[in-house]
Amino acid sequence: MLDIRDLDIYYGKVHAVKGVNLSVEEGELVSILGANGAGKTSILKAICGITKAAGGQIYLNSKDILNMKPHKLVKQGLGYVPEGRKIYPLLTVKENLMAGAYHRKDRAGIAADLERIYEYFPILKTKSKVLGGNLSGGQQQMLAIGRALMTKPKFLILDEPSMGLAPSVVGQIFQIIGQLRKEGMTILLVEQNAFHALTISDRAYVLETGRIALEGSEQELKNNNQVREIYLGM
Amino acid sequence: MELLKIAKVSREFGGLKAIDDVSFSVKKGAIHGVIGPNGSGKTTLFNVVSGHYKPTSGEVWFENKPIHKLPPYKICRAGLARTFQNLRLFKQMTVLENICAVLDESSGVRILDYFLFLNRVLRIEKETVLKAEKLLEDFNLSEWWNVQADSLPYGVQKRMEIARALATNPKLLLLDEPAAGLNHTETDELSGIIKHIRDDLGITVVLIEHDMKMVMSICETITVLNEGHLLIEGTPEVVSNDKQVISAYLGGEW
Amino acid sequence: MTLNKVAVDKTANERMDNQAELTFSLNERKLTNSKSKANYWIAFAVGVGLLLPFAANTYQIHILNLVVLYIMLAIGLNLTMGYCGQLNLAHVAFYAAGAYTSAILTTTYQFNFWLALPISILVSVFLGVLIGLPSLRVRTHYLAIATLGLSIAVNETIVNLDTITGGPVGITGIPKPSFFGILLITEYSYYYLVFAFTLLLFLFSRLVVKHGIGRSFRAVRDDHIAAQSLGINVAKQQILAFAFSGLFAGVGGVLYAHMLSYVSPDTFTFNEMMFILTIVVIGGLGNIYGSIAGAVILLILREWLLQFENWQQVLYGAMIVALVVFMPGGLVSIKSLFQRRKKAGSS
Amino acid sequence: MNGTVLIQSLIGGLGIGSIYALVAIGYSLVYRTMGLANFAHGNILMVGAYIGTVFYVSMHTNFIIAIIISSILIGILGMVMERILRPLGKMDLIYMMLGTLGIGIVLQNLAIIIWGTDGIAVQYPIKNEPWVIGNISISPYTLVIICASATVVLALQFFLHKTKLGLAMRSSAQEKEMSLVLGMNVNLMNALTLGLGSVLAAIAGVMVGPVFYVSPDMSSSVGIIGFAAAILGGFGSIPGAIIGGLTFGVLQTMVATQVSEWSQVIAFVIFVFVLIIKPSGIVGERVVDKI
Repeated sequence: MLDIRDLDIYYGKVHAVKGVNLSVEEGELVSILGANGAGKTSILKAICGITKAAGGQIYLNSKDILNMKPHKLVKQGLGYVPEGRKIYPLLTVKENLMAGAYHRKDRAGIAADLERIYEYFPILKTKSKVLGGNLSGGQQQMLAIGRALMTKPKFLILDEPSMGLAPSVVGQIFQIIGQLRKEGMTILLVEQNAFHALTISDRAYVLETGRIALEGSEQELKNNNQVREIYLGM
Repeated sequence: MELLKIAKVSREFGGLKAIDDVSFSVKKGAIHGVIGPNGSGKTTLFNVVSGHYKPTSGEVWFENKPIHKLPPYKICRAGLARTFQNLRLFKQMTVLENICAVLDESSGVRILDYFLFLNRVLRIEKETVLKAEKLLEDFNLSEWWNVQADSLPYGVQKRMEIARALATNPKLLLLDEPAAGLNHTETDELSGIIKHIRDDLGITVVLIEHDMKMVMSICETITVLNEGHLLIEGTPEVVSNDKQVISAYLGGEW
Repeated sequence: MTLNKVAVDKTANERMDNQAELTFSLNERKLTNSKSKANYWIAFAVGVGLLLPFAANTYQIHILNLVVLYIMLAIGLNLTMGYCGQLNLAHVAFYAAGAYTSAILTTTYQFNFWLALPISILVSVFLGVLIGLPSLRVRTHYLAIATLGLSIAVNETIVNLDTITGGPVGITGIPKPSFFGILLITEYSYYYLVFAFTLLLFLFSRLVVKHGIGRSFRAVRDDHIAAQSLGINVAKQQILAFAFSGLFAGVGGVLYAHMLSYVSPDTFTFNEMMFILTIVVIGGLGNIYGSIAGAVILLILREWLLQFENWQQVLYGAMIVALVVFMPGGLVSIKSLFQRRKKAGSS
Repeated sequence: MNGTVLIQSLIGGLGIGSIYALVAIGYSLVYRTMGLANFAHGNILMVGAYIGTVFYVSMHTNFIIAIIISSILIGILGMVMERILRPLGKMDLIYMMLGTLGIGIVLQNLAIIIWGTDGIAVQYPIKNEPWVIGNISISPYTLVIICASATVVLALQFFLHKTKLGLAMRSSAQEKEMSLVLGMNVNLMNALTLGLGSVLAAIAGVMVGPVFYVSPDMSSSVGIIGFAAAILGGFGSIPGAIIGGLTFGVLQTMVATQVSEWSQVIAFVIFVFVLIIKPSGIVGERVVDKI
């Protein structure tokens, strides 16, 4: 479904991503792991068109999306939950969700999806008229995921959904991600919290200073000492 | 001996109590951890202690003097320095300038010296730079001395923020999530730095941290906050085995 | 981590000290090198500045006087705005305070110029501190409009106090100062007076920005919350920045009044404020050399545009837009501009 | 000040105040979206007033049609301005200030070249014989201004809160990158906002024409007070802009009936004192520095 070839990204003089190859099959949950500054977020931003890549190709459903304007990508079925959540602080919860449906025209479908998201996250329904900025961190993360789902994505990208959340909330968020995967969503997940991410992933890539250092299935990576030492801290 | 004493401190934001009647104290020479789930009021507590927020009620005592009515810069001059959760560097200044800007406060140059073009300005400048150099050396930052703060690697920025706080010559250092965003090697280095600050420089350290492994390994006492209340206080063993803490902090599934 | 090493024993500590000394002396060498180079350039510029009047006709010497005066005004504004980050739109009010105080003292009260000068400076510095007070409570746009509003209020006050200030007509017949018996009556001789004051204030600002005060200013500008928590008295620095604005503008105002022998409220308008601001921004915020370049270029530009008559102001506005859009870092960023272009071309 | 004068200046103040409110909303809208204090806003208002006046006075168009034509042209002007200033979007606010200022200078002097500096007197579009109730006389046109401004504000609020485009404009104002990823053309939204803010200025400019002269001086007088009103209420807030505008109008009119030549000075000094007491404006949320 997603196919990245020889991706190169520069920030000024810094070569942040160096010739990365990466693919995600339909229905898979793939994680990108790695320490801070390894280039994980850069890859996601390049997929979403926010960061311009210096070289390489990105195909989504065999369509070259590398030079597509970001505001046109959403129609390709790309849902994005950014690092730090980036919810709209001055819009209500409902307005935040409706903003996700901006590009859609099917009123009935939008209403149905809204209900579905309220089922996933009942707290969002009870707080539907509260300003996004007044939610707690965990609730904001749920809102960010809900907003991405409102775009009716075929392919969902999550950037550090556990960042800055208490462990109990992290568990809840990962449970929901796992559930989405079971319902057939294709997901690309970026995480520092390697243990949690690996538990729900089919496959994972481990990034080290802009290069892919390791790649494999959940089991392979969990049993690989190298990952353990550097990333799992066990 | 109690260095810092927090007595029945509360702070409200528009009716919402971010911290509610919290009391505890920090012993001189301790490494003291403050933990708790997100939104439990840890950073607010730090902001009250460092004077950025005034407490709605309650008092903060430092070296047996009340400090909760002082402006932040006076609290700092009393010997209490801090770092921030989201780095707050002087972004457009070099590493050396960041440190010097802090050292200037105690350097003794008067405004009049500038008006009279006194050589004193240049002499003290030399002393200041020398002091800054030593501090940079101690924190392994010398190679970065002439780099603008916002173009430093993240780990170096964090280290520099700690060095800068130490330039105020504090008795107590408050660290707000020093390990956030660091990888494991960097976190281990950080633990070493914190121990160095306490053991060799004799500075008491209070830190807020999410990285439980680090907190448990370096702190002697830990205060747990939950929803603005103080939940429990004790040694890492006591805290990590407390049922209340486990259910409130770690969630049921752990 | 080196610091674990440091902690171990005394000899290690001593070694570190030696190392620190070493690095320092290295840095010191770098600094002194660039310092002496800069000193040569300044000496050269002063030499050129002293000789320029000999090559200027009566029209050019007038422009030259203005250039040097605006350099002083721009550096003063740059200290508050570029270094300390305070959006000060009242600089022109301090300018007016200096000019009017000296004008009133030397005409109505027959004061000697050299006596009126320090009093006028004190008045404008005092006004600077007064108008700077809101900066302790309000920031950014709020501070901009607060200082702008007070600046308008000062101008209207001058217009309304017509018994003292001459109202909208202004004050004429302001005497020329004399210097050790030499009456500085021509613009040629007056040039050296303006030049001397500008040079003095430039050297002062150079001392300030390179050392403690400058660093404290920039710390306040970059992050006032961090600055506070690190023991910097932010309020004091901000008021000091406004006092500097008052000082530079006050001296400028006095020199302006005696240069033209005439002051009126029309000089100290919003447009004038924006002209000085343009010099500072186009030259480069937080760079005193930029302010010098900005004053030279903008005054020459303004004179050159006169030939386009009605279209002069239109072109002037368009050029400001173009300069800000294409060269946002100011003139001092020209070097990095080329670098950026190259990068944009390569990617 | 006796009761009659009080009520009369109150109504007069609300009239001019609702003009200030429209101008202030324009400032606030643009600020919230682009983080931009638009120093050309006053000049835009002046050009809008001239365009409306040209159609109304010289070409004898209906007053409302004149407002609509002026709004459309000025709306386009606003969108063009966004395109010119776009590169400054990520810069420090001083650069944007200077950029807008430059555009303001261009507009100002183009207007002087085209229409001269004299100013044009504009007839009232309705019969403006004062209504006398007891001792109080009220100009009907003042009431027209108040009602028309209120209608414009209600329409604006409906647009921003009840339409999809309004939601997109508000979203883009808060999180640009995210809005892009959600399919919103953020640049277009910025352009629309600047256009919309300019339309409000044009409406205010044409409406105020019969009360003042239409002249190049309008820019600074109405422009700066509109900006101050936006700040007074709380920059970026629409209710704040309305409160700020009305307050400034009433304050100015009341002071002017007492000591006319000092009205500006007193208004600005009071304004600064309000800011010192409440640094983020009247309805602006108290800024608790996020640490």
